[in-house]
Amino acid sequence: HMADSDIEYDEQDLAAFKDEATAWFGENTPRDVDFMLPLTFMEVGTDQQFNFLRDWQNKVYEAGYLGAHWPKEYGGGGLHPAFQDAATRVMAQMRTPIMLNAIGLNWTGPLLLDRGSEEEKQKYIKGILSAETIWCQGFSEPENGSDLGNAQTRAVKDGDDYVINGSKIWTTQGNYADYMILLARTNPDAENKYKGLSFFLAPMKGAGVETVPIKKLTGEYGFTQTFFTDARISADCLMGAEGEGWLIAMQTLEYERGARAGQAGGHVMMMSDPSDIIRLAREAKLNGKPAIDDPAVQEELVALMTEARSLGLNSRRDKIRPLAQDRPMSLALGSKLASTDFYQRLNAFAITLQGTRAAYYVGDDSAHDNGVWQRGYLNSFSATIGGGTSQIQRNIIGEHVLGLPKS
Amino acid sequence: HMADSDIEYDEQDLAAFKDEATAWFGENTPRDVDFMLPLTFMEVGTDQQFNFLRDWQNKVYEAGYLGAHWPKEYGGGGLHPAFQDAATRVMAQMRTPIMLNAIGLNWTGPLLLDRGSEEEKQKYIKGILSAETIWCQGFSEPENGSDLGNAQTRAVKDGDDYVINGSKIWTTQGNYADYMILLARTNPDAENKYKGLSFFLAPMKGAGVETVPIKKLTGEYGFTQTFFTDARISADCLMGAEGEGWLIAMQTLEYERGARAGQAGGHVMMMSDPSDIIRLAREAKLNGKPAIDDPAVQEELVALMTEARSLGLNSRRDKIRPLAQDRPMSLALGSKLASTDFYQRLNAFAITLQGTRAAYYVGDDSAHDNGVWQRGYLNSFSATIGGGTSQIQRNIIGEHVLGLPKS
Amino acid sequence: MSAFDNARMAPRIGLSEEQAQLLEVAESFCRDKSPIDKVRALIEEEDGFDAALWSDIAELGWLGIGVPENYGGIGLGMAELVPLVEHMGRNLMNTPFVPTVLAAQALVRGGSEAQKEEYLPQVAGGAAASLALCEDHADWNLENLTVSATRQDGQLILSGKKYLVLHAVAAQLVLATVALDGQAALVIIPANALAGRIRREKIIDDTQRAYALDLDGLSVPETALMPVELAADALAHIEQAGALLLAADMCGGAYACIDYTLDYLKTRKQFGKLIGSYQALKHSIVDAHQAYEKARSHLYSAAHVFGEQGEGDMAVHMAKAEAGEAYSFAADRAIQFHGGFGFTYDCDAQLYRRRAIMGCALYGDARYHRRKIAALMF
Amino acid sequence: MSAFDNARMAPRIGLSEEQAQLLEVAESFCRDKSPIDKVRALIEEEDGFDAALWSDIAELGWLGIGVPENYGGIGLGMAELVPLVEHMGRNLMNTPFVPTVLAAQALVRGGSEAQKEEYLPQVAGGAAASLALCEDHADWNLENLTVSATRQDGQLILSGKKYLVLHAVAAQLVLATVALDGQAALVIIPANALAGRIRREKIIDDTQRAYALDLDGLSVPETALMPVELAADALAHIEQAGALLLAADMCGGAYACIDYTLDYLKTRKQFGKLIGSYQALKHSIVDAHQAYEKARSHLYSAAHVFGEQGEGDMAVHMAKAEAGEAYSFAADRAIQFHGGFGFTYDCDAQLYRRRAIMGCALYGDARYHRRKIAALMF
Repeated sequence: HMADSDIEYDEQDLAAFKDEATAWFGENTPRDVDFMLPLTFMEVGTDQQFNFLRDWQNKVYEAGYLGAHWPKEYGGGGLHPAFQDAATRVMAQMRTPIMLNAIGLNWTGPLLLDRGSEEEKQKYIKGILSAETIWCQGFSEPENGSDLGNAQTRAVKDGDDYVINGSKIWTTQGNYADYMILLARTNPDAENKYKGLSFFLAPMKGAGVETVPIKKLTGEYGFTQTFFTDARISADCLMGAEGEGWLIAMQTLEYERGARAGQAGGHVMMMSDPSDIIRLAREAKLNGKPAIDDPAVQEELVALMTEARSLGLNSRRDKIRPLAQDRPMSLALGSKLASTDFYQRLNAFAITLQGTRAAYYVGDDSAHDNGVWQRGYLNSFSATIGGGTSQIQRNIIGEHVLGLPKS
Repeated sequence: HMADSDIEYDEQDLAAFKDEATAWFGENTPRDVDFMLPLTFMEVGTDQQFNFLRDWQNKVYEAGYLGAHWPKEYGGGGLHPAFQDAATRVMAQMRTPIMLNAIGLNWTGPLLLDRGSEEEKQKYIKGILSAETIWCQGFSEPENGSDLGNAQTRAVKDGDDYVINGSKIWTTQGNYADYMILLARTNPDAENKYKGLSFFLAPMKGAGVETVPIKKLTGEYGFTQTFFTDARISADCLMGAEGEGWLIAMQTLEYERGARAGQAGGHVMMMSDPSDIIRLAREAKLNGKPAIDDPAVQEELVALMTEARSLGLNSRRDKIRPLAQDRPMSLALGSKLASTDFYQRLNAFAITLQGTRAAYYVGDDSAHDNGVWQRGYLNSFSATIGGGTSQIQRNIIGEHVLGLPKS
Repeated sequence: MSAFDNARMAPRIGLSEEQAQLLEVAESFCRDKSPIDKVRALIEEEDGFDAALWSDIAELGWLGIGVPENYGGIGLGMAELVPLVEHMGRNLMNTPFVPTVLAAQALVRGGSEAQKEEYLPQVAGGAAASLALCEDHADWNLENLTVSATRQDGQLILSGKKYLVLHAVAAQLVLATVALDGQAALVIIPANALAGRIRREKIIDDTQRAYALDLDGLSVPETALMPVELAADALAHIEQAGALLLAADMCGGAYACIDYTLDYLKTRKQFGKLIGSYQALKHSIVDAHQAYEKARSHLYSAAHVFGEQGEGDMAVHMAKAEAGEAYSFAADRAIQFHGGFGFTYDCDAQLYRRRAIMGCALYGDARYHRRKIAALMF
Repeated sequence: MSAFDNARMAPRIGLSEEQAQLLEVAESFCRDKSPIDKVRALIEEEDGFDAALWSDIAELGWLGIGVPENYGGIGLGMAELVPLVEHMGRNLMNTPFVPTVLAAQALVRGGSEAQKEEYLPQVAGGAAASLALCEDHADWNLENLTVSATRQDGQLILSGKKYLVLHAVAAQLVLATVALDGQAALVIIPANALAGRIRREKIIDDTQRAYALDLDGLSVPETALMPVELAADALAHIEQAGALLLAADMCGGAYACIDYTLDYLKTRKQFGKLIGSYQALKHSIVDAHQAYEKARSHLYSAAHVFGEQGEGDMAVHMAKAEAGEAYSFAADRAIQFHGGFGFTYDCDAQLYRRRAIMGCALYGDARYHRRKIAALMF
């Protein structure tokens, strides 16, 4: 469906493209913004942040550095994936602001391109890239945090509509979203809980849809709970056939886990660069000396840098067949656990380098780096809990990679 | 049954007794033995070790420092428990050789005194104290390491005898023992697996009983597997009634876990004194300097000393009601997990202080402390695996102390 | 050698009758007076504590526990304060209690006769007080001072800023550490002198209140200076006393947050099973519980031998290190094990976790105290 | 700065065609030639290895991989040795391979033209060799030398003892480090000169063989001295090469012992359930597996950039540190998770655990290598 990654492309074109991108971002990346920019798409808590990022994504798209490898006919750039990869790498290296429309760019978009109807592609792809239409995700429910297959939100066929009732939680940007990819139960009597589920591209602005912002443990916002009360959506919103919901949802999660390619590119999370903690260790004082002079601190810093390097090495090794075949899927399925636990450990350790100033939080003049470490630590739980907790990840690896019996 | 610990005793008598004990052990503790003495009763691997320890226990008993609080009529000293405690503390402080007949002194003895018949007490108690009759334990079976209740060894009533068939494993001193406390199945059709079990005081020297020494991961011996092939034992060997086996076995384990008092005293294991590792850290060199000069080593050493102190403090706190009532049994049931994991960690860390000499093992001139740390580390698994693995211990604490549902 | 002795010496623990009584009283008092909804309501309040509760505490005489009888106190010691603060920690109770009793300790050990006669009865009677120790360098060493005082015709002119002064706005007097002629000293600053010099700080623990004090150019009479020859001993005492009470608060918090998590593990179902039946959660909460029990043993041992040469310091260092790690681990897992709910502000797990971070930041964290132990041992 | 750059620089990893081919060959060769019953049988043998297997290895040309073509080798590098040693580690295979190829590396980097021409073809052709580096001080720093050599009319008279010389009895030449005129130097000692000077050591790893050499009064011709001006570079190279190969052996061992434990977790039942279904075991073996994957990525990254200034050293330090910790953790849990059987000598878990301890003791453990990284980074 998209520029075949096996076809040839001109290395010189790619180099030129990369130089242009570097120049463009050098020129256009917003400098000294006077409010805290979200580090991830799950931290968009104010209109100011939302509007800023929406404009930024649109600008990047217009410049041709987002969806550069998506088909031209739907609004993409029609280039070889290597070009988007190059642009994405430039953004990461220059630490430019994140792309706002994460669910659209990384989940809905590739899903539609892989298995959407022609109409669906025509209707949605461009808006996803331009951030004109914001997408959110409706899988988890309050009572079934980890047990997606048990979703209870009902969708009842009624003439040309489905009537939706129920509640979804952890909807990122739910209060801004135009559409939700919704996992709902169309047949409560199906032979098993999975076969009763269907997948919808559901409008959020209609009647009977209410979103309530959730206050995060950081004290900030970024998620909503979404309530459906007799919300009517057109039957056209059904993706695939009734009963295919679980199948489609699982494919969607593969995009999230990076087990499937096709994402629009650009980074939607800005992991704090591991070298930031070394800078902190040089600035922060422990017992009157720079923390980095402490051998025990050095040992943990080295362990962290080693860990950080292994994350990158694992994903590169995964592409070297002879080094990745002993246990297929091991490196791919292990990456979420490794990276999210690492990020939590990194931030927790950073706090212990700050002496009495560990007590400060975002917004205090005395806080190191304006409290980004304290806040980053608390936010790190979104990754160790969301998208399958670290405990669930260990089950997945134990059962699907190591072949152990189910718990 | 024994000197009531609530009755009064003369503090001066106690002080005098303690002085005498200190003097006696000062005089009689064997010095510079020219072979390696077992540090625990599970490490008696040679006749030389066995005979030495049997004589030593007998000598301590004759001197009145073992079973000092057990009833006079059965061979004990008839004193208040405080006296035996004092003697035991002296032995520990002076690090005298261990008491050999551990199963007899700590399991069978108290069990018989608590619920044995008059005949049984008359017949067995004195021999336990004098080490004349050695006892071993027959609970675990090869196929049911952690699942004692599932014991399959059969005991079939036949006239005035029971006929035993089956196999027991982890029999300490099995090749030396005169008697085994044996958990066997008398009724395979009982309403549940527990009710089918009975408890026997079974002679080991009869026909049909064969013991095969087990080579431990240390390369040494100390346990046997015991095979019963149509072994006939008199029906008098049955303790309590048929079907009470599980009940009696559980009570027996309470003596082991220290949840019940009444043990004969004296130490049956010699934990390496935590301060030994500090001596090692002073002697061993890391990168040309004493290991103890390394701040990271210091930090771990301090953590270990802190842990060591907490073990002692926990058991003392357990006796201070207001400080031990939030979660009854917590400190008692938690002590095995805490102490065995600590001991493993201590030995493992000690190995890392030795530079290239970590590579040596018992018997090499270049080994630190003749390899006691390497050997101690390997042996430490007997405690984290035996008597309920650390994983089982966590279940016990989680379910019985914290009230969590069964796994 | 010393290490050798320390290891051989059986560590001591005990509980005085007064401790036992206070433990019982504190348990019910703190539970009744500080239910979680009240804790959350106080988060929204500017001062963050309940004045009525404060006078209850004063009436119970708890503020005089560490104050000698001849200065209007009850004449007990730090050991008796531990059970109180432990239960305040269990219930996330927040009042100026800890800074006030620590200020009292500073006066007892470092004040002149006149100062003790003037201030101790006030404090024992219910006047809140606080200590201004922390500085921009973030160092836990109380003798590392950049804030200074200079004599000027009968006055002391101060310069510099102090940070993390707990409940400074509620305090009727603040004792600040300053460098005077290159020596550590303590000066007593009355509330009125601080008008316009106090800034509320944004701290990680929403249940507590801390303030920055701008002392630049502030002048106090020389009579406000506490005897310089007593300062070193007073500071050493404050460091130990502060660490002990923070350890008590954190031990209490560790217990409460394990308890809070257990409730969830026993009622929340996933995949049709109570999540507490999964060993991944069960075994790790057991580890948290074991660490808590360990920390609590060290806490009451430290209370028991507090003030003893060598042994006392060692015990306090261990208690603070263990309590900080036990609380941090328990609260970290508490957030994780509450799953999605744990990521919300509505879940109490984050309140405990934030308080644990605060507790480690005050009077030294585990690494700091282990270094102190190493210095004593090796 | 350097840390900053190192963190920013995307770490590199790659696999040459030769590596890929050798990986494939080694996998089946080592599996076929070193089944566990053979490993256990060799434990009982005095020399601990199979001479026939040794000549097979020689015939495969593996001993010449790191030797330049003009000296009878194949002219590849350390990177190509890694897959071989990794699979030897997976199968607990024990031969003089590692000491021999490391001795060859020492000759390549530190030998005179004449010495290279004399010895390298022998080694490449199947002559076992070894290095005598360790001394009583147990230090990993190869330049810390108490064993010394003094010149005496055309001869070098040695004094002192060397330890942990792998397969010394099988070696036809031993390269020993000595202090000469206060400088580190290497001398080549032929097997015959060592008669009566070799004592087999009791080491923790029963699958390997190490010996102590008494060099007191041993005299060798000055021609046995390797050029002193090359010694420092050669030693630095040996330290890196040794750490890399030990990391490979330990990575392989970690994989094998996880695999061995998985078999047990999938077949052993307790309380009516396969024990692998209990999260306490499942999650902790997953952690061991994750640590192994991490270590393996570092291993092949280190092989890929071996010898590069800065980056190369850093990668080797990381690989050795991670492999040592991964192997130690996996084997420790392997014993524990095998329960009662794990406590017997019959269970292979202890073989892996002992080899892990040995592997950490040679060429530096995790703490040592992290210190080296810190020195490079900070």
